[in-house]
Amino acid sequence: MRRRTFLGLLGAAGAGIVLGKSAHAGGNKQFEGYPESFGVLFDATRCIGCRKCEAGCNKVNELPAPDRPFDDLKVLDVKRRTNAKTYTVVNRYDNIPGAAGPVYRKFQCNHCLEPACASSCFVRAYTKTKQGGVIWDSSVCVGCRYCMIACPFDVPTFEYSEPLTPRIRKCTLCSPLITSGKLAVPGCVGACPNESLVYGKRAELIKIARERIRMFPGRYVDHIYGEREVGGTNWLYLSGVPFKAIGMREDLGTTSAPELTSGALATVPVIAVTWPVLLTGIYAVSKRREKIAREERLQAVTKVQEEAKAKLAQAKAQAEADKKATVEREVKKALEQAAKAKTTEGA
Amino acid sequence: MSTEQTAVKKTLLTPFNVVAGIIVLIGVAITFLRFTKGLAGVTNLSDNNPWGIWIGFDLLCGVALAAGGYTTSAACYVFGLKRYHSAVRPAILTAFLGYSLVVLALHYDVGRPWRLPYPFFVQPGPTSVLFEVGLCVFLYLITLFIEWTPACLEWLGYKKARNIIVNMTLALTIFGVVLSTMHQSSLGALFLIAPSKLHPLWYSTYLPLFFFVSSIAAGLSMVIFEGTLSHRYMHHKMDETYLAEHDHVTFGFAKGAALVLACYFCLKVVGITMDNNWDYLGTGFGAWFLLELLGFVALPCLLYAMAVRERNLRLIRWSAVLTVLGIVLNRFNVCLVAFNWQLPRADRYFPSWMEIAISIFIVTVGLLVFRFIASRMPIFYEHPAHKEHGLEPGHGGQAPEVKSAGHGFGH
Amino acid sequence: MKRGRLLFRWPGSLLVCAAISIICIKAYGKKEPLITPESGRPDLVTIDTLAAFGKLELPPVTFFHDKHTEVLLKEKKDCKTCHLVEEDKLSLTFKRSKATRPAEIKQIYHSNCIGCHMEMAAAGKKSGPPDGMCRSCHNAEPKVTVARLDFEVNKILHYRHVSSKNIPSKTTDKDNCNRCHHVYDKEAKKIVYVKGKEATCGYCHLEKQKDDVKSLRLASHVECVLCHLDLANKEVKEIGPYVCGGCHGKDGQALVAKKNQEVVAKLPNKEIPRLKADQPDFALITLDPKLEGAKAVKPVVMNPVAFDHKAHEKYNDSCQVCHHKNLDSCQTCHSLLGKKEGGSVRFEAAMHLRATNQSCLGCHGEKQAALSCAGCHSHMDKIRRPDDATCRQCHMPLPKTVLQGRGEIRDDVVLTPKQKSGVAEVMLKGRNMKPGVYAVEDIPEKAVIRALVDQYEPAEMPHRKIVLTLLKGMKDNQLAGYFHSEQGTICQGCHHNSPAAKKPPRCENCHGKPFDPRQPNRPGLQAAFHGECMGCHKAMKIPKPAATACTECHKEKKKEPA
Amino acid sequence: MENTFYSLQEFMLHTKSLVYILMGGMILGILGFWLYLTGRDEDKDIK
Repeated sequence: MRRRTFLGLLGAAGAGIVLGKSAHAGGNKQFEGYPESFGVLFDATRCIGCRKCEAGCNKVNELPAPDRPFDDLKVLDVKRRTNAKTYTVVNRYDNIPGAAGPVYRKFQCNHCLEPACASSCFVRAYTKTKQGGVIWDSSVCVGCRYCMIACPFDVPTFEYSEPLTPRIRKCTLCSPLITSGKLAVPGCVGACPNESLVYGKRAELIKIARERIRMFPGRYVDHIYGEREVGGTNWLYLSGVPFKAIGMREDLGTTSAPELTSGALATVPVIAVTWPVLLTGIYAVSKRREKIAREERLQAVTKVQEEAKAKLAQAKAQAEADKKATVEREVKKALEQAAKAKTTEGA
Repeated sequence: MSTEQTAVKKTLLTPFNVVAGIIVLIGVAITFLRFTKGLAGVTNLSDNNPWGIWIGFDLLCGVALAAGGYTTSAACYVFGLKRYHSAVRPAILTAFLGYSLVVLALHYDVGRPWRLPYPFFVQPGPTSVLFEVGLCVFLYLITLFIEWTPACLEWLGYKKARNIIVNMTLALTIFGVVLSTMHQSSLGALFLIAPSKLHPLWYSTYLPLFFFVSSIAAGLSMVIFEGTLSHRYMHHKMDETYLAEHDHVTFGFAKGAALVLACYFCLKVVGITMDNNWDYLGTGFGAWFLLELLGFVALPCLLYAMAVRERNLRLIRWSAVLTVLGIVLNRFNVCLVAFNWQLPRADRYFPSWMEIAISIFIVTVGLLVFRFIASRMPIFYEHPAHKEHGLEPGHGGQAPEVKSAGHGFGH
Repeated sequence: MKRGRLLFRWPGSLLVCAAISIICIKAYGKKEPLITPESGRPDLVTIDTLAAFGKLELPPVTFFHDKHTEVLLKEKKDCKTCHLVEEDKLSLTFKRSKATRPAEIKQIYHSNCIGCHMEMAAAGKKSGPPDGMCRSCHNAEPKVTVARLDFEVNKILHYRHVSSKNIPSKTTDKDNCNRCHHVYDKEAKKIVYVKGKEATCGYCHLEKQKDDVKSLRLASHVECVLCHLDLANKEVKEIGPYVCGGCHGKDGQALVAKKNQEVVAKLPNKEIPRLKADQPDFALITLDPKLEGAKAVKPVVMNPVAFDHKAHEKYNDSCQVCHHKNLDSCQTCHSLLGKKEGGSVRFEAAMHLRATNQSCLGCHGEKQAALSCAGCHSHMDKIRRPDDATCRQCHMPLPKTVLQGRGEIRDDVVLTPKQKSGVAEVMLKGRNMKPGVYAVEDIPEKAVIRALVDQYEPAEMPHRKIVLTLLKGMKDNQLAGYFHSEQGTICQGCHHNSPAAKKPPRCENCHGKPFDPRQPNRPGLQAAFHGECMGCHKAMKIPKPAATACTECHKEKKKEPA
Repeated sequence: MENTFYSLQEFMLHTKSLVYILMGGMILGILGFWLYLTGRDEDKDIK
């Protein structure tokens, strides 16, 4: 599994363009998953609930020993789920209408064609291998547990009691062991005493399942669970009773995880490029309005000042005129008096 | 961080400090547990319920309530509502602290905290919504830090550095808004991938939109709310500009919040209609949903509106509180209550007391740091050294930013 | 104060709306029905006569028939209280002979029902709703549902009627068939009895009234109920039911069934005498060119099938099981290429179709679900073509005598039904109806399976015991006996996919490693073994050993001495 | 073979990587373009 730094990302993407990968991609917008990928077909009408698969899984994956031995079938009295110590469990479902006896169902990772865990992982710790298995890489996982939120089957489990190095634990379809040649088939399949589990190419398994439904009308519900659920899974199920009755959700729909988020992710770049433009625009507008306001204010001020000046000048002129007038009057008066005085001396 | 707290604590022995001290001590103790016993030791998390209140409250609510930062700065610098200027710094500071605390909280919740930078520096997973959230929060935290530094630099008296940063205000603000839009909405988008687990009433393809719009309301209300608190406890730290503008800010934001809430309400109703979830309203979850929608969206919206009309500050504050609670309730519902709604009661999640304690601890740390900074740096007042900007013709203290923005773009 | 009011008017009203909406929506939200299934009654009659004339003003009336008949009995009144008599028969409508104008009908109902109720009430007796309480009769959503079981006249019940001294023949004919069976004489435009033409009512009386042929419901009520009533009035002590519950109620049917069994118990070697429809004892199923009609195709030359009609009568409860439309021979509707009358089901399909229980193979296939058969037959896929030997077990070669020297039967060889019957009898006589099996000493007593010796001691399978148990399952089962008469057929339940032989091939020959992509449908050896054993035990509901009890078949491995 | 995508996941991984890089570039680009656009305004006060 290659690591990429953010720059590496750039490199890879760039390389992609150079290689014309995107050009090819332009050609294929329909995705059917890896054509040669393997899977497992589980047939609930054959499962006898012996828990051999659990034992087999535990053995090949070297998981810690269980609290109660695998041949203790009392365990089946309660519904269980996988946890950090177990990759798979079998549950028993009693008195189902239309069923002769109890029906058993194996629970483990379904290895989606479009894994929600992979789609949700922000460090790409999950990989969908060409062989079909969805595997997890401990070297990058941050432990955010978003994959557990995302998985529609509640598959990934977390080592909560690990203080510093908790790992995600889940079925790997034994991909590592099979690719490395340690195993021919997954541990659980190898351990199943009567081929309730069949390992093979997914395409083949679907054919087998269809054939079984055809050969034994009335034995099976006419549906292959996992053929289309959440975009298809590499683990397929056949059952004689409604899948709901054996604890499998029938309301998951056929939309795959990436499809669910692609829309939201697509808007991100839109915001990134439109917002700045929009906001700068708004800013500019508000600025402009403000400036105009300020200019108007300035004009008003100057106008007032001029008017004041004019008034002042006028007042000054007035004052001058008055002064002149008084002076003249005084002079006149003085002259008259002088004349009067002259006449009195002559008599 | 805690060292600082203890320092603060020693100096003055008010009841607040004592309580805070105790909380901090407990927090430290649990922190120790967390990193020795693992998550199992302190939380009620399980394989069915991988996310608890450390995500539901500390992350989702933390981010939503820290929205005050971008809303205020946007209002002031982008929409040119100058009179809000004095509210910007407190808002930025709270936002910055808020986000830092979110990151702090993540260190508790995440399995291997030291790997938090991995998505950006080691191996990015761009198909993940979480990657988008992480990236935005990461960048926005930096942005906020830069936006906040002027206060710090003024305090330390580095004039030049301060001015350089102030020059970039507009750019930073816009960048901040963009990032916020992205990650606020993406927090909602986180749950788009789990339609089978989230109750139909809360699940909608509009989730991102809901989260974004509600975050604006939350931000505005938070600013009002904090304003009230700081008024009570930091009054001595405030200058007359702040005090003078405070009421304008409150009324203006109240008006905004009312509008946004109205919009949010309509969107929610559209959401139900689009998915035709009416019949779910008849169920117990439906009642709960209606409570959230009517009691914590429609009601505060109306109260705001009336309070504004009647210029009633007290009512505004109460509406703010109600809104904030409403957002918290919504985030809780999406992340915890309505999530895994189909699981049998036995498998449902309820937080352990230690989880709650840690959340409280983190909030307390936030308060203490805020007080530490606000009581030293020019947050509620303008630094004397930079006062003159404030006296520029016309309008409050934003003039420097305006001019500087000018420079910033000028050449 | 004023301000406060002002403040809280809006949110107040909002909250009120919220409360109301929540409550309303809740009420709307819950959808569980008001009626519990056990509150069903067989005698619930919904009176909506006026619906025929247009929309009803009020919801139809729910009326409990038996409730009223009880009261009448108590009151020493009879059916005429409600039903008029026309041409010495009770009409099944209420208080009127022919359906008249709506207003009139309405009036009839209201005056008579309510009138009677009022009288009863006046007489101080418990009574139905009086005048003015419309809704208590016109009840939109009644608390009670109809629980009316269909009633079928089966062989034994038919026999009880035939043999009853209380139902004498109308004519000199000693058989009393004429009491019920009739046909419609087109010329005379009336129903007459024709001997030998007796058939099931359903052939003419269909679901709905057609022209003036009564609907099956009406016809049976007129014929049966009224007859029972007459007998009742004649104080005959053993009479058939005439209240709704008697035929359509659970208890009523139980009662009838019980009586039936008593009668059977009394019969000589518990055998119900055959119906007297002069049907053949044996039939030779061939294609009759005449019946192929105009476009007479040259019929396929195929060994005909000798059919033991008599035996099949014994196994089935009514003629309809095979003769679903009428009592004619199959070919009349199911011609070689199919006809419209026969739903264009070809002759071949009518005999071989497995999806239905009306064809030979279909019906025989259903029999394989029996526990004693399921062990092997649930394994066998249902789409495989049976081998020729199996075909020949029904399509037997004709005896030389019939072939008159020719090698095979030809379409120009046309035999009368009588001859056919004779031929069939000859053919069926010599048949071996016992399951064949190899001599006990040739059946290995134990089969030791060493496939898992690395984990367990070899598994010892009680081979012979198993075979004999299966054999016992077929005891006195003619069908099984005949089809397993070949030696080795029984072995093929497990030793499948290879011709029957005393020493069949070893399982390992075909079953090896699992998941061979070239043979995707073939299980590996281990799965083959487990599939056979566990599958069989599961199908035959044999609890022990449990499928998960490994050590009950594979003994714990002994520790090698160190 | 190497260059075809078999799952939508793969496809998005590729496209989204590109998009994220472009986004960064574009934001900076727009800023630059804005500066270029308003570089000659005499009145620096109005953007």
